[in-house]
Amino acid sequence: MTAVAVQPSLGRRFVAGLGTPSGAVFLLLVALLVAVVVANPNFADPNQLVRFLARTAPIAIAAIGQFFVIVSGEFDLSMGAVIATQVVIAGNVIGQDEAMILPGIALMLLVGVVVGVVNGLLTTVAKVPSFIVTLGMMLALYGFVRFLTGGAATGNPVDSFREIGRGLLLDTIPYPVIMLIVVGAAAWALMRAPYGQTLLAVGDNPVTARLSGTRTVVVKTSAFVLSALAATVAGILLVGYAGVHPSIGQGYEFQAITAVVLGGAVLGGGRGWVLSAAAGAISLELLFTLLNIAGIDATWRPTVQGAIIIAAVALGGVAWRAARKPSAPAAAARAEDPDPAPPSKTTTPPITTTTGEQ
Amino acid sequence: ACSTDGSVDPSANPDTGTEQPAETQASGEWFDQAVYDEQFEQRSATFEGDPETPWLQYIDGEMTDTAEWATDEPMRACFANASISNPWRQTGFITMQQQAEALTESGVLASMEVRDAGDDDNTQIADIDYFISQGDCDAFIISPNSTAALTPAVERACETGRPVIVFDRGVDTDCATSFIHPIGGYAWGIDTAEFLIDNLDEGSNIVALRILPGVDVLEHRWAAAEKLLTEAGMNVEDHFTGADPTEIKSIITDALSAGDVDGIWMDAGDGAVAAIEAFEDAGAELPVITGEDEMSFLRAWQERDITALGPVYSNFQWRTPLLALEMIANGEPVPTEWVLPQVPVTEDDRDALIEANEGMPDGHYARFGGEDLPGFPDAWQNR
Amino acid sequence: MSAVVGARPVRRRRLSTTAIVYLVLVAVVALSAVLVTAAGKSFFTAGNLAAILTLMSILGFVAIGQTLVILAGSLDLSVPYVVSTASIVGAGIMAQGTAGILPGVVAALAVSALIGLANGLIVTRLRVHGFIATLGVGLIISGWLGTSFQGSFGSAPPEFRTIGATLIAGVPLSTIIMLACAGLAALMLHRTRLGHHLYAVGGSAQVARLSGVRTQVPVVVAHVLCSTLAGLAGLLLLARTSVGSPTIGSQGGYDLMSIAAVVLGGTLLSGGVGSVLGTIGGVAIFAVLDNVMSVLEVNPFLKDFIRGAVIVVAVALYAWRSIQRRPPRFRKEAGA
Amino acid sequence: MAAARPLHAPVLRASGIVQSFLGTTVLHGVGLELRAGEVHGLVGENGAGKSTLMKILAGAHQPDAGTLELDGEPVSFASPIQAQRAGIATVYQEFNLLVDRSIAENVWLGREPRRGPVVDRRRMLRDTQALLESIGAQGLDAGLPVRQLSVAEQQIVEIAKAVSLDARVISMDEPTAALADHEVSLLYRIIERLTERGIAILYVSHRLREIFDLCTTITVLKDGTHVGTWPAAELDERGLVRRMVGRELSAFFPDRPEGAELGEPMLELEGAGNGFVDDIALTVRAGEIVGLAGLQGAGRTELLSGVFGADPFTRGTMRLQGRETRIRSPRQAVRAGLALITEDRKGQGLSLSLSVLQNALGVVRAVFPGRTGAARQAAPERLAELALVARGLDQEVQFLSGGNQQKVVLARWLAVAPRVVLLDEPTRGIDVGAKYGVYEVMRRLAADGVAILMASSELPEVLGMSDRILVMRDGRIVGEVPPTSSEEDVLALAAGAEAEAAA
Ligand SMILES: Nc1ncnc2c1ncn2[C@@H]1O[C@H](COP(=O)(O)OP(=O)(O)OP(=O)(O)O)[C@@H](O)[C@H]1O
Ligand SMILES: Nc1ncnc2c1ncn2[C@@H]1O[C@H](COP(=O)(O)OP(=O)(O)OP(=O)(O)O)[C@@H](O)[C@H]1O
Ligand SMILES: [Mg+2]
Ligand SMILES: [Mg+2]
Repeated sequence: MTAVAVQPSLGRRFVAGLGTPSGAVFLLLVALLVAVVVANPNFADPNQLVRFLARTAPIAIAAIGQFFVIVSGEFDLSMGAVIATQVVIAGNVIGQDEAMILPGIALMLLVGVVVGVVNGLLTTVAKVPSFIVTLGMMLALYGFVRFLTGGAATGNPVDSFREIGRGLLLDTIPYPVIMLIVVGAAAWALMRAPYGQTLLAVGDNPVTARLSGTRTVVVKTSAFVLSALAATVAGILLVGYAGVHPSIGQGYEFQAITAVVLGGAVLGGGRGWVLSAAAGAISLELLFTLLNIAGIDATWRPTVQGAIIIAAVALGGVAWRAARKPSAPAAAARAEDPDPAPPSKTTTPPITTTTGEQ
Repeated sequence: ACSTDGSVDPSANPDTGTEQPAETQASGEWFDQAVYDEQFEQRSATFEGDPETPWLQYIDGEMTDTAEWATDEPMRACFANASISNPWRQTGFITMQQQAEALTESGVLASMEVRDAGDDDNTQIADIDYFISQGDCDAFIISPNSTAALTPAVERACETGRPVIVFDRGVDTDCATSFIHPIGGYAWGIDTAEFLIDNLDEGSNIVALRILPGVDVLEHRWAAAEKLLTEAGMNVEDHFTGADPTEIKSIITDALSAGDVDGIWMDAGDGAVAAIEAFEDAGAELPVITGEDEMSFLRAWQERDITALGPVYSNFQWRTPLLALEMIANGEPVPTEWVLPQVPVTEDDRDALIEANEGMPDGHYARFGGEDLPGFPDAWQNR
Repeated sequence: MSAVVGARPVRRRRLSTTAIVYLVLVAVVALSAVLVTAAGKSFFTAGNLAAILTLMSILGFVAIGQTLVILAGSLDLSVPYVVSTASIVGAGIMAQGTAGILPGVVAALAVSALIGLANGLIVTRLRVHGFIATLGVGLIISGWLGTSFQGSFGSAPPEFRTIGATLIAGVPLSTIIMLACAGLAALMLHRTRLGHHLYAVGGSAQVARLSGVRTQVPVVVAHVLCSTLAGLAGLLLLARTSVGSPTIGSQGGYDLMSIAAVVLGGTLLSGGVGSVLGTIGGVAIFAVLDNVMSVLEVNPFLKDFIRGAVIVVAVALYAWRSIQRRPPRFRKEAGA
Repeated sequence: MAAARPLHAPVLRASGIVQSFLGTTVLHGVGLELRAGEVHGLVGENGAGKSTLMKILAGAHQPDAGTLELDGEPVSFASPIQAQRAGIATVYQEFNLLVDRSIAENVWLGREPRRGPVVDRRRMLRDTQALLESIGAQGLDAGLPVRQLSVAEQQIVEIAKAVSLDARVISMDEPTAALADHEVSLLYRIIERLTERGIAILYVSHRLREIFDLCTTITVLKDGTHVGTWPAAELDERGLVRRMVGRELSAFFPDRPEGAELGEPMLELEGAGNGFVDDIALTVRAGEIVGLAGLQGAGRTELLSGVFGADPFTRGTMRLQGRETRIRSPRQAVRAGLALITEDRKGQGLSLSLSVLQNALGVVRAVFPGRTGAARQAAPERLAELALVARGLDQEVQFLSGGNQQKVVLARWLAVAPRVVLLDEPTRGIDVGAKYGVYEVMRRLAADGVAILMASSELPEVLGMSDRILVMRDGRIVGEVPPTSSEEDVLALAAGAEAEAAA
């Protein structure tokens, strides 16, 4: 006789899901979209929307990459430097030579893989905290690339390569949007696949994962590789969109982490939805657009961004703790709840324990 | 003699003399009528010296007597550089290194020790103090990271009694042997604003793309331009871009979605291509644009044949400090304030400049003035 | 009884991490001296040592504070903006002259402490991860700085500036103040309840709570002290530069550099283990490294590369030895 | 030791305590009275609410309803510190020690002695040393970091900490869970000293023998309700179990299957060893359950982790199903058909914030991703077979009680159909009913031809379940005894000559 309840219906799970921080970001996304459209009705034009999406694709893809690392319990601060590196490679290696496009892309992917593997192995095998590893990688990459190029990339790569970040499929849908959809779908599938679940398990408890036969070194390292590859894709899109410049990619790591956290993932690992990370990134861009439309000085932008992430994370935590309180009157009776549980490691609906007979 | 107070005679120090008691600046008020007027004049002033070597030209004025430093011995120069963190500085630094090499050949320089402060005031102060205390510098060259903060350190360098040459950005003291700089930011602002006003109708929409706030050299450019543009009845909105082309593109795209954009004003040229592309991607008519003598901008300008101007913050000024040292070694007087010419690139000389700089990377500056140095062109091409 | 507590193998006293940090420092100094001498210059001159010590002092202040915060299990990414804020506030008030020195110092430190309090309360009361909380607060302040101040602001009277330029027996006054702060911080950590509780909370907040420690207090205090120390760094920068600057903090990259120095000093990023003494060692390693790279005129871009590599390699070194291995019971490789 | 003492007035009285988590009430108006100098046993199945009640007394939880009285005065504790100040000390089920701090710092945490404004470190060390001596643990150096202590030593530090509070009431939540049988006697002596000082002890344990050895009064909880309180003398084991479980358990261990035949050797070790164990030779056959007995620290866990490749053997040979195999990582072990159920469920066995289903599929997904689909299909049924009690497959395992968590651990491993199962303390901290369930699973596996190697500190369990018993001491196997041996025989072997005197 089992006492295990059946899985709740899809609809109920959907509604329950929206209540979690990872689900709530989609509500935030919709709300911001509505606000932007109200403020600037032009924005509702599908053409505009799709262009906006194209513009946010690089950061959304970067956020997806960062998600894999964060959910495995680590940080990747080297993302922006990887993007900058790839941009420089695009300019210097591909340049104006169409024949170099494929070798160039291959080189960029290889560089991405190498960076990810080095980050991953230093974190897992050498046991250096990933914050430090990727900080070091960031310094080293920025320094090395600029050292090699004397700080200046040759120039924009050939236009046919830049089409990836600039062009439209059938004159309607920008390639970056397609790329975002493909990456998003792949990431979603990956998180549902055994690999993604194992990644979650490694983030939750690496010891358990190892004793379950998980190659934690391989799994975590591959998360770093995915992150570096996402940065590579973002770099390819950005160099297409905007051309070569040393400042491209700067700050992307913090932007991506912000997006992932806004998407309800928990720093420390084990929890979060990958598409929420992308939604977090898009929400952030929508917010900036809104500020712009509202005529707020761009210099205030960091302030708003700072306030938003603090509020989002705090509210996420509060919402979760409120859900844990038994019922309204009882909750009122102990306003001061010195709950020992760590802030936001947990995000599921309440449980009830049924008693089984033997 | 060094003066420590901030109230330096502004006319002696046009580009930076506006660093008045800083409280007034806090409000973002960068405009200074007197300096503006002076630079307005200097744009059409006559420059002493050979126009073939603009890096040696200067506007007639007070000279510093350098007889006390005359020497036949090669000099050990110590250069405290703010950074080489942007293409303009990189190009200039290459020119400077090439110049140093040439002067070493000719026996003027024994060595040039360089310290790079990595954009940090504190590091640069430490660098200067190190140069002073190690004591084996025959002359100091300083490219200050910021104006007010470096003033005390420059004063300490002056106190050693050796020649001190300050270039690019100034400091709030007139103790330096020579302060070398192009005419200045207001001149840039006047040139560009006049160009836009001449080429656009009243009431046109102009988007100004600015790198970042708070840098005097950049702020002066905009202060002058904004004044003229608004006076001429233009609709201007300005944005900070961090020089990031992604950001530039987004700003233009948003602006185009809200209405027409007729003109683009930039305080540096290296993002101009992204701005132009944003118009192309949106299928909008290309604007009248002011960029810089940066190669990517000049090339884009040539390719698309737009209406444009390339204002210049003369990159060749990086040669001048070392050449000033040569003059000092010879005991020749040097201009106390050495104002270099600053001639915008127009459609007329654009093509010639592009040809002269064939093979140079984007991020190179057309008026870099190093064509006669021994390493040309490899040193600039293979960075 | 003896079977319970007696059977354990003899516990070897191992070299402490701090000792290793200082060994690394000695090695770095020795190597630097050799390299500098090989380049035909001298390392152990008064001027050069003063340069290194000066370089240490600013990062030192920030890193001491960062140590406290990291030990308590949090993180502070807002320090660069606190540094700038303190320099702005101090310079604004001191612009009136000598009479403004004391009020300027007090106000700058008070504002810094308030920012720290905000950080601490967001971390403890709103239960936002220190990374996010201080990133957010840093962004908030940077927006304010960027909007309200452009270019330098205010000024420091000459009397105040002497702090930045005074040497006592060849040691910059700023370094002496920094070392005094380090001493006080170490004393606080090891000799006060607060210090013990700070370690406890960083080690395990749950354990600390169940032991009756008010877990929020050490975290808040650590954040307040960290910001106050960052404020001191800002004031010192004010003394050196003579004007307030809204970007002076971000110019130095004090957020990531201080964290790197703390970790280089052997403190665990996850909290609960480490020392101020180690951090000073870490800061010194950075300073010597930077100094020797400057003396050797290493390409500035290569400098960043080397810095990054050194951070990772050094921390890998500590991590390698601190992987907790139980002492083996059987050492021989052949079966008995 | 259970001799009746004169009853004093209650020191601490709890009544009508109601506590709920997440809308589920786990204590329904429970009451309890503690008297000075008594050892009060608190028993009940897993999830009955024992730990929760203790945490309420300790001020770690605030009850939704109910009152606490200390010496007849109503009190309420908003935090652990208030409870401690009031004289209630607690030794929690999970260790609450800072592993990177010294014993002394741990003992005095939150109340460091001061001289003037500074902490008096010397006095801290001296007092701790004296304290350790007073409870009979003179071998421990108060300055040692806790990380270097064995589990038993850590338990002593926990108790020292409680004693140092000068508490009038000390609650202990399964203090012996991590101790081997003979080490428990040290605890007995400590508890005796405490009761002599008039301290009331609330004692939670699943080991009924301890309850009868120590307690004067016994309170039984079941599903968060108070079943009753009796003088220990009025109860026997059978009766106590009936009150706990609500029915009579016919036997503690499932019967051995009649005339079952042992199969081929599945796991053979010869001269195997690493840094922690040496010269290990053993054989486990298909269908056989081999018990590993030994004192705390004898090296049983190390032996299992050596077999499983977590601490790979560096010498000797291992054969699996007759084929020589070298296992260098847990992954290889899993692929070779091994399973390891660890002694530390929360730290090593489960992903606590993942769901029941995610945990149940953890091993399959990690090692045989191709079989995930089938395993997912089979999961609900397998969990049902194990009689898992949970709200749903998407419930996070951290909210399950210990017994149910162990069932999820079993489900994880059964999903990959292992041929050799290594069990380390398979019933640590789980109640009699759940224990029986685990034993049944073991029997069923053996019947299916699985080889089982089980390390346990509970001698009755080893004797009751094993077909053969290997005894370890100091990292070596020192002998083999049949399941018909007495506990004393096993202990004598495990402890060597030294312990024989004690036994
Ligand atoms: N912090 C919590 N949040 C949610 N549920 C909890 C919490 N603590 C305990 N529970 C639930 O309360 C019930 C009682 O748990 P408790 O730990 O008191 O049982 P126990 O009698 O100590 O069991 P065991 O013998 O397994 O230790 C269990 O169902 C448990 O899942
Ligand atoms: N954290 C630790 N640090 C150092 N030595 C330890 C530690 N934990 C255990 N030991 C030592 O390692 C050896 C084996 O310990 P372990 O507790 O794993 O054995 P065991 O036989 O599995 O006992 P049990 O399963 O009852 O815990 C013992 O000598 C013990 O003292
Ligand atoms: Mg319990
Ligand atoms: Mg064990």
